[in-house]
Amino acid sequence: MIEVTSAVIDAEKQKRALCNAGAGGYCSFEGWVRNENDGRLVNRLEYEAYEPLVIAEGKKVLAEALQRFPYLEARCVHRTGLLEIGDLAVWVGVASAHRDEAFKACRYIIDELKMRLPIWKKEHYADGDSGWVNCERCAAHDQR
Amino acid sequence: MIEVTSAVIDAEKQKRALCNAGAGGYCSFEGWVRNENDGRLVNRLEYEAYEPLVIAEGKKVLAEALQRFPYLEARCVHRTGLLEIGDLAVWVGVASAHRDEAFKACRYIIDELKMRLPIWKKEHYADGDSGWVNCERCAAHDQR
Amino acid sequence: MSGSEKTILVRYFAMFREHAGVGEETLSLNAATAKDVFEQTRLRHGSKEPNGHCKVAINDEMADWSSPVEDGDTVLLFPPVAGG
Amino acid sequence: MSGSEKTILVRYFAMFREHAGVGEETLSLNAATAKDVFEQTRLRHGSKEPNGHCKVAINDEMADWSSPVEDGDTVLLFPPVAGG
Repeated sequence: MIEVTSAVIDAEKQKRALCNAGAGGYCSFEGWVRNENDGRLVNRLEYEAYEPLVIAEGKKVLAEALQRFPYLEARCVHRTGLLEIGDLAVWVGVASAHRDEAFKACRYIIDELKMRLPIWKKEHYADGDSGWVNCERCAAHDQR
Repeated sequence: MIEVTSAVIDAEKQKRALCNAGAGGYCSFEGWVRNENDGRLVNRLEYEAYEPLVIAEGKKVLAEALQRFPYLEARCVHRTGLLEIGDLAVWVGVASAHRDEAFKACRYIIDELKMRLPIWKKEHYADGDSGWVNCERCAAHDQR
Repeated sequence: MSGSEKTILVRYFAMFREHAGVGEETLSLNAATAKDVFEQTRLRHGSKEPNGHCKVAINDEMADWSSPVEDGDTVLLFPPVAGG
Repeated sequence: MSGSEKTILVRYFAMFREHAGVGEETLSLNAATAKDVFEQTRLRHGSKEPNGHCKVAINDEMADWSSPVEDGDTVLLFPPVAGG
């Protein structure tokens, strides 16, 4: 399940949706808006997403992770719009029988989502400037 | 910060205690009581801990993780007593500037905690039997 | 490159939208592939972004730069992504 | 092994406590190391657990099986752990 929303992400509610009596391990990742990037002070971030392809590509990523690291449940939510320092921008949760698959699937999902989903981030700096962030990992991805 | 408690672990409250304006990545692990182990149906689990040494050894583990994978904040809570299927037995949370350290530190912490902390788990099976669980990883650990 | 003019709806996202000054526009282009569309819009808007880290979709399907475009297609131009 | 009798408070945890039938007991032992204490309590309670995956602490400090024990020490015997 992958979702795009402009509302605050309720991480606890998302986690409850992963409940599974066979699950012994749960791993989650959250991307938080931080106050600094590449040495520049950041005041807030603006996220733009193209939802139809975020959903389509996100489903592929979840399916790939399931094949590599068989998990029981996984979900992902990405927020859009204007976010402040400390806000939750992306949430990924994975529940599995044992912890190894939970960690590995969660890591795979967030790594791929960041490289493949049509989502863009504009940083608004403390000095009044702003700029779109280019994906640090795209070059590495292209070379695979 | 490491804590042992017989009360329900409030994961959201624990997470809030990790807030840090410089944190861009947060990884957490939760150990849930599952309904099966080694092919036997489990009804509930009983955890026993020797708190003074759980705290002392847990602090060492957090310090080791910090040296290997510099993070900003980390916490761990382990529950004791009788737990039902789906209950949260152990919680680990790590916040760091980037996601790589958050994932690696979180994994290091839970792996070491499971091998080194004086905590024992008694399984109560559906057939009325019960038994103490031996650490699956101890053999590997001894050989390091 | 095909010699015939095609009517293409081009949609711009993020940085590309700001460069173009519009979110989408319908263009008559002499274009055979997604790459042709990208380069002609780049000329049109004076953008210098190479296509290396950019992505393209045709009619809501992720595509390659070499994918053919047809009359009536919608081409989505994605600048480098940065989710999370 | 030292030849003198020592008074040792032995504490048992989890499976060991169930085998011993008590959580702790004060014993007069002819023991030089933590290993000696472990083996003598094992004999005493008819337990067959080898010390391989077990751990020991002396006076609330994690110790080795070869660590010396002194008169008045508290020795904590930990069966294989299984946290999480």
